Amino acid sequence: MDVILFLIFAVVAVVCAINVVVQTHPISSALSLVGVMGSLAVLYLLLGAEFIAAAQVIVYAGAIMVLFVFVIMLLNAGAETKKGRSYLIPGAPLLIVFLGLMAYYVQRYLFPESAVVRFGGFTGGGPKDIGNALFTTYLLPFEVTSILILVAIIGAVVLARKEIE
Amino acid sequence: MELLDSFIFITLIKAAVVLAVLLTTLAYLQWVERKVIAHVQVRPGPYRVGPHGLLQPVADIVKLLTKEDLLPPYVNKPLYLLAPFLAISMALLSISVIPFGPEIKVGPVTTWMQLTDLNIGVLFILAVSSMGVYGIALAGWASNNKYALIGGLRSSAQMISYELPMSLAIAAPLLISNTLSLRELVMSQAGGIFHWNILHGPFPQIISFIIFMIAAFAETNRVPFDLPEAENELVAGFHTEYSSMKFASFFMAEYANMITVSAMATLLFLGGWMAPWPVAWGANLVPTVIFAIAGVTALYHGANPARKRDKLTLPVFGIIFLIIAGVFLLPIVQSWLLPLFWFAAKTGAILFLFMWVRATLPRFRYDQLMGFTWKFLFPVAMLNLLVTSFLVAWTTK
Amino acid sequence: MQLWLIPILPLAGFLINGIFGRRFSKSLVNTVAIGSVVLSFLWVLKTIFAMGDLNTSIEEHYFTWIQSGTIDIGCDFLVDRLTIVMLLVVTGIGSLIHVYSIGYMSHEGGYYRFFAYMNLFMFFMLVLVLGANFLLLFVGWEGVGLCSYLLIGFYFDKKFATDAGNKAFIVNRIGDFGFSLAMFYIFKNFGSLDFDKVFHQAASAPEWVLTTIGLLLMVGACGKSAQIPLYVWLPDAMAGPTPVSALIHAATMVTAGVYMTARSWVIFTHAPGAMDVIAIVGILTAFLAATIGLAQNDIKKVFAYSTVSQLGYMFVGIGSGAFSAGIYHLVTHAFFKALLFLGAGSVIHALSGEQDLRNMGGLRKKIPITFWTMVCAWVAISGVPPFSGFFSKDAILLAAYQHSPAIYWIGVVTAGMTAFYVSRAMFMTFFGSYRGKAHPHESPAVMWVPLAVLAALSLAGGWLFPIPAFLKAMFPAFEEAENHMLMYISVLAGFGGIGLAYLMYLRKPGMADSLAQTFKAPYQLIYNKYFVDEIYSATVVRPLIGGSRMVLWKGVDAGLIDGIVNGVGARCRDVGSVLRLLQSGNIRSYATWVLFGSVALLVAMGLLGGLPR
Amino acid sequence: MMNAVPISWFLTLSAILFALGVAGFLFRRNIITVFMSIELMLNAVNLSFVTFSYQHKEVSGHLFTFFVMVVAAAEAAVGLAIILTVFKGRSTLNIDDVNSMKH
Repeated sequence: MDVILFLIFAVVAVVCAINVVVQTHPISSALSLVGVMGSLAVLYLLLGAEFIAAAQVIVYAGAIMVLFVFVIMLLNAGAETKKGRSYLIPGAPLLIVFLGLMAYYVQRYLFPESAVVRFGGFTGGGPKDIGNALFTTYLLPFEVTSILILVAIIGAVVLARKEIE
Repeated sequence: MELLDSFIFITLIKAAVVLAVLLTTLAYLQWVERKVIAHVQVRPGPYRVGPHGLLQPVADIVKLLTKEDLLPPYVNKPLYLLAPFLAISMALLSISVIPFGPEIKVGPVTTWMQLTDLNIGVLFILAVSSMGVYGIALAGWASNNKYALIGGLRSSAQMISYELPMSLAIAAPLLISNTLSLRELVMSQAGGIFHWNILHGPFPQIISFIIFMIAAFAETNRVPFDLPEAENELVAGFHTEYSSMKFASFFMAEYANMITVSAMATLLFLGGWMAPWPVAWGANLVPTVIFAIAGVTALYHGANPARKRDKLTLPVFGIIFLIIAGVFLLPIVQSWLLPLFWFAAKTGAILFLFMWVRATLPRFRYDQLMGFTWKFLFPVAMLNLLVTSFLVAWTTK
Repeated sequence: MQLWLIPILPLAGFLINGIFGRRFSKSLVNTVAIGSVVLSFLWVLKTIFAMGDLNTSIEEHYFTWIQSGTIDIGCDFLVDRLTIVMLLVVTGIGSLIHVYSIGYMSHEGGYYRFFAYMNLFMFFMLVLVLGANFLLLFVGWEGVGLCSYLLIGFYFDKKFATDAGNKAFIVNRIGDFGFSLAMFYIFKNFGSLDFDKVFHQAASAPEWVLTTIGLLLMVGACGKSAQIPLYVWLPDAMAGPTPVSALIHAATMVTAGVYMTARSWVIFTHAPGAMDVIAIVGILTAFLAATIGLAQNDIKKVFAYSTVSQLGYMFVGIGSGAFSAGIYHLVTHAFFKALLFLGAGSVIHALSGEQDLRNMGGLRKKIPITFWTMVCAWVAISGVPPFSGFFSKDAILLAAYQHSPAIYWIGVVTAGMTAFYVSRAMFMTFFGSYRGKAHPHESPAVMWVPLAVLAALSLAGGWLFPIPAFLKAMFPAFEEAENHMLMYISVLAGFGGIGLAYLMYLRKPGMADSLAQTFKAPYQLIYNKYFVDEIYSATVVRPLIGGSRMVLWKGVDAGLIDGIVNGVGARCRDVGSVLRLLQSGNIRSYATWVLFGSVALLVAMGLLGGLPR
Repeated sequence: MMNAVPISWFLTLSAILFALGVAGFLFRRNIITVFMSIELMLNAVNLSFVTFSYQHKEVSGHLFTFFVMVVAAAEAAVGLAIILTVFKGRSTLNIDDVNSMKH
């Protein structure tokens, strides 16, 4: 059951991710990315990360990607034009080597087959656990992050104001 | 027996029941709304199809299904088709975690009147409702029509903006109940009206409830926040280019969302299926009394010779109501019918509020709408959350 | 005891006036500034009464200021009899001068600024006096230096005022350098800077250590208290407003060096060599400054050199081992010199800014209150018995005689000269006929009331405040030999000076000029202050500037350092012109390089065995 | 058929998603798509974090993921504002045309 779930959503995620890369229109890419994020949310649930799964959907899919879609609509961006040099020649081989090495190392060295994931094998990812860790061990990063967000809001407002002038 | 006990089988049954009831409700909600608005405006409303227009929804569905399904040539086809599907599925998805009543025994099976209980149920609903934006935004964009696009943009901006005060308003009662599971949320409000979160100490969540309701109106694109479909500016907004069943999907999505937020308000603030006062004070008799009064009233009006058109229907209705009043007295069904009655009554009251507001209030201007949430609603919700958390921290040692 | 209130009140005054003063009315500024200082004075009185018999000292610890390794310095205040004397002088005379300033500064710009600085000065001076360790004393020491700089340069639109401020600041740095070294050395040897700990161990320390510390402290004291060779800043410091001259450059700040050496008496009594140096420096300063004072024509300059000379006296007292006599003279000097300065200020105020003695004269009738108060100061500084200056000067000279008769005799001559130049200034100001153009007018009551109070103190302060008896328990016993002969000689010297001045400036007005013609060379020498400024300029300042310009700037900086920096820059540019080709501004090419780098890292990880087996 | 998923599968999936994100970054020319590729890479890394968290039965990985999300939200706000400004100034979304600070 776990394996089936994993396979379904892994395949969905990979297909959507490939779609992100190959689609020429940004809005198709954006929707594919939402698909990736949705499948990842399910995989998070499988890994016992309930809160992160919900946050993934709310924050990533529900807020960040909506913002992307919004901007794409606002700019009425069309399909991209093919001009400038292509980086397929140096990029693709490097990428394949990169992926191959990563996969090889992961399989061969870091995590042998014996380490497995079962649904329910880890239950420490509920909102209570996250909250406890967030407001004790990670209090300082949390506060710093809120300042970062404040700065980002101000930055976005400033950037957006400029164009009104 | 083994089949009945299996988790999947029971869930399937429950899903089927809930879906059937929900879809019927959706169809009839439309009829109810037309009736309510008509009566507010002192006219009879749908009256021709069936007694008191009761078959009107059926006629509507038939009409929509048989209409030509127009596919404009200039649209972005995949997204154009995806949008209504997204809208309706996201709207229906949230129902799955809403509890309608307590644990009941139906024959040999003991089960909750809820499809499934997540311990992050509230977050789930927030997540799903935030995904609902896509349906509208994509519909607006894929239509390749300026009215639709503006409607879609307005809608997404509005929904993102109102999600913030809404989330903050939801967070406050959660602090009091100290859980994210909708089932436990209701359980924590047992014991009468003063244990409901709207009146519960240490800080009654009345402000929170009002903010939630205002945000809910905006989230569902209802009057007075229905700018995405303001017909005098934008024709029909994001669904200008949609017809037939796809148009109906958006319509159903809107009503399904209304039901969801009303149910959420009931669960979060109004104690879900809990009765407002103890059984000892006659809580179990309330539905009987209400239906009895309704039945008697119907009979009385039916006997009035001036109402010629209703001389058959009203007495029939009266008798049906009286029978229902009697059913509520049966001890076998009371255990599940009473919670269901309270849940439906509270949700229905809020739905009535939606319709009432639609019949009476004018529409906001767009900048007022945005200014209202960012400059007023959001700070107030923030303040309310702060006060609540301080008081909760104060009172819990 | 709440000792912290004493300095905090003026600090609060400074903050209030400094921040909001611009918007305040003058009367509000006055209320804040004077109120804070007077409250501080009252709190000092309250503290003294609360202390009872004053035989035990009080130390209050507020917080640990610096804690690093073995250094542990607290913010501690200490009150004993010595501190009480200083506190009374500082807050008492400070209050009077603040009141006086209302009148004197009433027509000046930057009114609030003046009072803010004065309050800040009071704060630092009180910290200096109250501090229970050398570092806290040093904080006050530097703070009063800062305020002195700010107030000398108060008229910052006049170049000579800012120059004088700079001069005071820079010359003081030399002294502070010595003081800092002394502190380092004290810490190195005693492991602490707290007075009680240091002095507790000092008695058993080797003599050469104490001598070194004593001499370094002496350098610090020389800077702050304007002793040879660092006295040159004080006469120039008269560029500031006259109340500043009275408060900072006569009564309080310049005596900080005396206070500091008296405070460190344990170190000095065990270092006779350092004591001798102090005595010699003191008497030389007293004598040389007095000679310069003979020929000055600026009324404030006369008193400035007089201050230097009197400070020299105090050091003679310290150096002779008569610490209480030095402090005694510090107190009486604070009375009469503050009075002289304030009186001079009153004269200057009356003449609308005229400071040259040659343009005064005959003011006795026109400004009688000023005249009579200044007469009190005159008799006090001249050592006329039984006024305050007589007692303290006599105590010092007696001690000096026991130490070394030579010092005594120079001191007597100096006393005569002191009487002479003060009399000269008095005669040229108040007697004879008026030679100026301005229309003199008497000062308002806010100015002459403080003058009157100070006059009373100058007259009676000597026997009203028997400082040596008061401080007897503080310092080692000093045998005051009763020697009436010596007393008569010094009194005689004083009267001689007055008489000579009377003869030269009132009886035969031409005599001074003819004498100056006759002894042209010595006259020019003292008129030009022994050319000390010029000598310093030629021997220290110019070589320093020249060296900096030629060696450090042209040679080291422009040649060596710029050469290296420019060379590095040029090479970087060469390398950069090659590497520039990589920076296309194209994000995707950067990304490709990053990817290349990560692949390289992964490969290296596999090859070099960074992976677990 | 086994009933549990090897952890290495999750990590391999993460690597694949990351590589696809890199590919998007390298091969696409639209600024918005490039930006979305970055988000894809961040998501891939998040998956790794959550997986590690499972492996060690420790909540820290979730926290890192949470912070990544928050920072990504901030980044999206500022980044999209920059994209808007760039587009207003140069009327192009092609990343190769945006190769100088001045315009």
